[in-house]
Amino acid sequence: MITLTHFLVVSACIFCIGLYTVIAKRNAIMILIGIELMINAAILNFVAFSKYDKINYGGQVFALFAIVLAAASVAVGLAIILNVYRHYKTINPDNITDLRD
Amino acid sequence: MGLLSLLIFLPLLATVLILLLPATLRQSYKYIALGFTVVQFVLSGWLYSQFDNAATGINQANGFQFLEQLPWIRLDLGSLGQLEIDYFVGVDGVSLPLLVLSAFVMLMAIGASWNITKSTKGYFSLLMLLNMAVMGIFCALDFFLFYIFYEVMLLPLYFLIGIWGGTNREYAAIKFFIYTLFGSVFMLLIIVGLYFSVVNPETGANTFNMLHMMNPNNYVDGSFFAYLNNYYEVLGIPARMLGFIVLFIAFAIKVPIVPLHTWLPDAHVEAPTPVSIILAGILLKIGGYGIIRVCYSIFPDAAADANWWLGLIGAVSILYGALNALAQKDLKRLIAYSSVSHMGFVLLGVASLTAEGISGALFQMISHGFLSAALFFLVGVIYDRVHDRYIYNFRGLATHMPAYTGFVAVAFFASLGLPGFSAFIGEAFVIIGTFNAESVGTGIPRWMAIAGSVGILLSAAYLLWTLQRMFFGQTRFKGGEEWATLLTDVNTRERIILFPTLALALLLGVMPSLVFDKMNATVLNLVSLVSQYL
Amino acid sequence: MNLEVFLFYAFAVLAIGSALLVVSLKNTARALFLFFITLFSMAGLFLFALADFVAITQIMVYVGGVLILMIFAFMLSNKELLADLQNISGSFISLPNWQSLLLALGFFAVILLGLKEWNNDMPDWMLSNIKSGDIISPNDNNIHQLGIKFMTQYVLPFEVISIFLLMALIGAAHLSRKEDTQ
Amino acid sequence: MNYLLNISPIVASMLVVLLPFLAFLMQALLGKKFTSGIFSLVAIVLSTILSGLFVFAEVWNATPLQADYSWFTIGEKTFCFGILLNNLTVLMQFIVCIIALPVHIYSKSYMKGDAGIHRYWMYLSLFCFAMLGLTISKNLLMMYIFWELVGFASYLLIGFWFTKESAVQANKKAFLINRIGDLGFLIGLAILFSTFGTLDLVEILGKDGLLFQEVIDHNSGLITGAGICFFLGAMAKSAQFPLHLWLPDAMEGPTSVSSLIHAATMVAAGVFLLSSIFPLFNCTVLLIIAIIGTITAITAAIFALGQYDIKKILAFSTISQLGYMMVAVSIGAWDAGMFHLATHAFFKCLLFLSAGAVIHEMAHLKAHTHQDFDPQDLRNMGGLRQYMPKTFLLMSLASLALAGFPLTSGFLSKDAIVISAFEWALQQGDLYLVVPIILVLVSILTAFYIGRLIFKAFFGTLRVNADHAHLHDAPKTMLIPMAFLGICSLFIIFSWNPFSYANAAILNVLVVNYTFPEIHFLHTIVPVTLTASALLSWWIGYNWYVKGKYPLNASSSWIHLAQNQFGMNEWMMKTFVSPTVKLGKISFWFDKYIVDGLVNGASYLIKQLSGLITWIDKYIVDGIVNAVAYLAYELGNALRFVQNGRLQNYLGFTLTMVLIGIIYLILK
Repeated sequence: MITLTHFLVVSACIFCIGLYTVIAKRNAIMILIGIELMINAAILNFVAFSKYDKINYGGQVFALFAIVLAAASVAVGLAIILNVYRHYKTINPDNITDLRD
Repeated sequence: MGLLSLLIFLPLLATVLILLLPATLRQSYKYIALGFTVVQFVLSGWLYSQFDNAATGINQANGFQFLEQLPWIRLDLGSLGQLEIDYFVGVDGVSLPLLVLSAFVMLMAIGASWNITKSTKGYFSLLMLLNMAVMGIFCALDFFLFYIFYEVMLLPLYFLIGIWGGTNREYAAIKFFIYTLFGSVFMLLIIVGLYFSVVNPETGANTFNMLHMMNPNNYVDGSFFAYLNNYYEVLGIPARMLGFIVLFIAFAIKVPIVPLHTWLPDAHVEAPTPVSIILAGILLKIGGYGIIRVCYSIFPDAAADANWWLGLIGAVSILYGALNALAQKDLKRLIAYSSVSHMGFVLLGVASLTAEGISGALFQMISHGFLSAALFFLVGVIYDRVHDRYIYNFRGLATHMPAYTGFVAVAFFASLGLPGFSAFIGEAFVIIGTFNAESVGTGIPRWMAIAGSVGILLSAAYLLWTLQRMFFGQTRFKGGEEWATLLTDVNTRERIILFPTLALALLLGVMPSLVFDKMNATVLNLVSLVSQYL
Repeated sequence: MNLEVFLFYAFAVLAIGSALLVVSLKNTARALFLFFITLFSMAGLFLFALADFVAITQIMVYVGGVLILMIFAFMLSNKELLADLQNISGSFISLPNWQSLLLALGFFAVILLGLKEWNNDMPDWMLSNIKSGDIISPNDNNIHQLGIKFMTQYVLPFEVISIFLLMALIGAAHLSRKEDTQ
Repeated sequence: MNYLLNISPIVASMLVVLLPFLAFLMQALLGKKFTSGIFSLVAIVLSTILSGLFVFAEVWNATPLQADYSWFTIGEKTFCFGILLNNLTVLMQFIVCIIALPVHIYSKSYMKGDAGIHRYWMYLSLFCFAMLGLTISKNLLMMYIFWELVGFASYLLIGFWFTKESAVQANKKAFLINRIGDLGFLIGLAILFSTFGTLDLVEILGKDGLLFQEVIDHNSGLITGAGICFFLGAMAKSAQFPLHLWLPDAMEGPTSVSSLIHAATMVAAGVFLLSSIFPLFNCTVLLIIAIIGTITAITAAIFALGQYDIKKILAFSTISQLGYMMVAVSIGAWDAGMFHLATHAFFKCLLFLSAGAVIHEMAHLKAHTHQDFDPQDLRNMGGLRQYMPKTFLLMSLASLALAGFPLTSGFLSKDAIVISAFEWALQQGDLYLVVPIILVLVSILTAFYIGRLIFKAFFGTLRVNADHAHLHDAPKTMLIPMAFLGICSLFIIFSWNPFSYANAAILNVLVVNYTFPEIHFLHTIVPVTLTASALLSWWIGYNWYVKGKYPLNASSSWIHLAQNQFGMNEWMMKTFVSPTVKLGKISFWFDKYIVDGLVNGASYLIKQLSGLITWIDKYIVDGIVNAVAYLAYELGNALRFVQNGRLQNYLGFTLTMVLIGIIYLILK
């Protein structure tokens, strides 16, 4: 029997991996991937909970929205990364420290 | 709005006017000040003429005239009761002559400020503010109001000395300020103590009304300053005596008495001429006035106990001031010390607790008021011309400036107590009254009168010596020919100021009744108030 | 253990495993392809949650859209970027950054803890839905229902998201266009 | 006209006082432009006429008059302008007028051409006003006022030539010494006021005055004190030893002034005062007066012997004669004192005016011949008899009167004093005889020194080179007043009997009950002795000074001592003036360094304390604050690496915080 908890644990794993990727990776594209992982973990949660909501289908609807958003964000994110590279000649976020004090 | 309020607040109006006028009209400031002061003087003359000589003043409201009483601050303080501060003004025989004197001296001071050029706006507005405060002090019958005027007076003086003064002006201004503040701060404590000890018999609330403070029945039994059941002591001094001493010191600094006089020579020497005139002519009188109005009237029992010491201080001031004056080489400082000496007579006369002594003391205040003002003005005359007042730098001024010498001689002889001038009446009656004190039994020994008379001798000595050194002999100046051209004789403006002053000294010397008539009833009332505790 | 459970675990392991590899690999190109596998297995997991349409969309949008976009962006970028991204030097797997790892594990622990707590206390709506039987069953026509919902209940968010998507695409296009030579 | 003639003595006496005051005012207002002094002259003429016809003639030997005009009230006591006209006061007033009139006339030519002539007339009128007012004051306070005013006028006149250093020193000295006396007077007033509650002479001394009611012990210390105080006043004014020092110096003033003020009137005011309040004195005070008077008489006579300045001789002579009057008052014969005052006024005034004439001529001579010599020095004179015979005559007459030669007024009055003194002393006891004996001695000395003056000035030959044409008698305006005074120096004015003072009008009208019996043989012996000894001393003087048989060494130290008054001036200077000035300096030092030092020390202490507080504030209180701030800074600096601009780090921190927050929520 596959319970809700199964989904949630998997989602937690994926989320934490995404989290790690976002923080640890020294590569803008990998950070983008980390974000996508986290979004996916979230979508998984939506979908898993959606099973208990036949009336509104809220989970699935918003899962779809989230997917669309993720797609959009990737598109924009990539565009930004390209621009950043064009500007700084690097996509290692460690080297882009304009926000430093 | 009563006459007194008008008298007090007219100068404030002048201040406002002066402050509002643009700087392009700066020539008009002195005319505004002069105009307002003239109005004030006329007003005080009107008060003088309308004054009822029979009113007894001192401790009864119906003895005062031109009374105005308005509730000013009413605050419910909860458990502390109702705060009751009145705008309460009135005059009696003690304050009326001083009021007229103040208006007159102010007029002189404005005249003496005619050539001030340094930021006239500030100068004249401060002068007018001072004028208001002084008038207020002499009229106030509510202790809180009195205190406010007393403090307001300090501020303009501080700036007037500190900005328009001589080379060492900051030192003098601060010294003056701290000295006076030292006294008045402790005075505030006593005021508060009195406030909590006295109730208004009509409302039952605590009050700052001085007249209520003078009535023993208004004191709460067992309160800090109560007459009855008062066991409070501070450092072994009974509370009422302490109150008297503290108030006395506050005013004695103003008089000034001898150990507390050192602000005076500095302040006088550094202050510009008009401020010296005001200092000597009015400020010192506030001290004497306060001792009579506050110390003696509110603490008659303590005054009766302490008057031996007061007399001693007076006698010491007379001799000490005179001896110091003898040693001076700076003319202005000499006159400043002579003020100390002459004001000693006031203290001695007041301490004598005889009608003659107190009247003499009051008369001496009036007389010293314009005589010392005239003397400072005269010093100002040569100082204006050559910026020097060192006695040995001048010689034989009599041939060079005959009219000036005439004025100086008259002023000198008037203030050394030549009969026919006002100072004589004051000093003679102080001495007669003091001498009489032993017969009346007020505790002032006769030798104090004799000491006082030695002071008269010394005052003749230093003034005549100065006259001889500076004015007689062959003309010789330190500055040579340059000074000779600078030292022109007194001009019309100076004559206009000096002549009435000295004429007044003569008039009062010949007709002392002009002043005595106004104050007799009041003085007798004061004597009877205090002498019941002897 | 039936097939269903086995498949679930298989997908789960595949998803987690490939995700871990994505993280650990140094070569961005490889990581991208491994990410492809993760997304696929996620789609598989969606099926087990009875969300067939979402699973399809996942594959279509992510695999067919996002990933292709990434790869294309990767492939089409200039040489220097490529070299940078490849970054073949060094070891095959990058050593985990311990602070980040700690943080991630911390979050994981917290989430697990939350899960544990949550199991004892499910929200009311779920309990009532379970009670009234309003639970999606494998036989339900999800797509039909979703279509109705999109056009009725969620029409406003749907429109907003469409415009948003349009804006994002225009923005992306704008950002990534070649800079004007001054 | 009738109306004018009917003015009452009171009004007339007021006018007598006020006319000179009016003149003073006019002269003061008109100032420099008006040099003729006509106001003063007219005023004094009118005053003299009024005083003589309407006051003296009416009141003399008649009922005393008095009037009071309320002046001012102090407390419950009212003081009045009071006028008291009795024999004593009208006599004094008349004397003052009758002396002042010739002096005014004399001044007109004597002071002619002086740059400050307008001031001269002004001061002179002021003096007349004050002196005349003094004479008729009923209230002692008023008398005191006039008393000081005459001193003031005298101050002004002594220092008339104020560019002369010695003159201004002299007038200062005169005023200050007079001030000492004034203070005595003032304290006396205070004593009387506290004893009787009034200063009205009539109330105190009148027929049943307060003094004679049994309320006051006449011998109490207070009354003695009052007596001594009043005498102190009189001592200063009348130049009694040792307060006489100012009078010789006062000769710096114009000679006419000396004659009026410092010989005839003002200096006699002390005697007048003592006479008016005579009942106040008890035995103790009278004895003191007698002693002082005697000492004054003898010392001044001795000092007069050693002087060379013609005016100083006369000044010391005045002092000596005032001592006579004081003795007269002290023995109770104040009428004799007043008599001597009257006679002395005339002949001493004449002496001064004559001396003035001589000095005038000598000064002219000096100016003409361009020689440098002191025109007042006897040593430069001699033989003036030939050039100024009228002056010589008048001066000799006055000298005879001074020496008490028969047929002169001085004979009468001096005899009255000396004889009364003998009678008094014989009654009192042996030791008291010292007083009359000294008086006789003084009389001989007087004759000698005045003889010396006459012989040195008028006999022999002139000791400076003289252009003889320039020495002549004084002009008429000067001579006439002198002649008038000369006539007044004769016996006939005062008594029809030239040899007995018993018939003198003044003594007969001023009724005084002597406490001692009359001893008849003295009335013959004393005048004869005095006259004989005077003649003897003149014979000696003539031999010494005219014949040139001078037996003494001119530079003998005794003469020097007499000349500079036994060094009294210096001694006084050293004992009183310098210590006072030094005391002043010490007290100023004390004030500057101790009293003000305490104030400044207090302010220094407070400054130091505030410095300490500032240090504590800066390094401890503020130190803590700074330490906190420093800590925060260092902490911030330490945490600064957080702000490294790396997005991931930011994110990491954020998440860490979120995690910590969640953990906190869980644990809570």
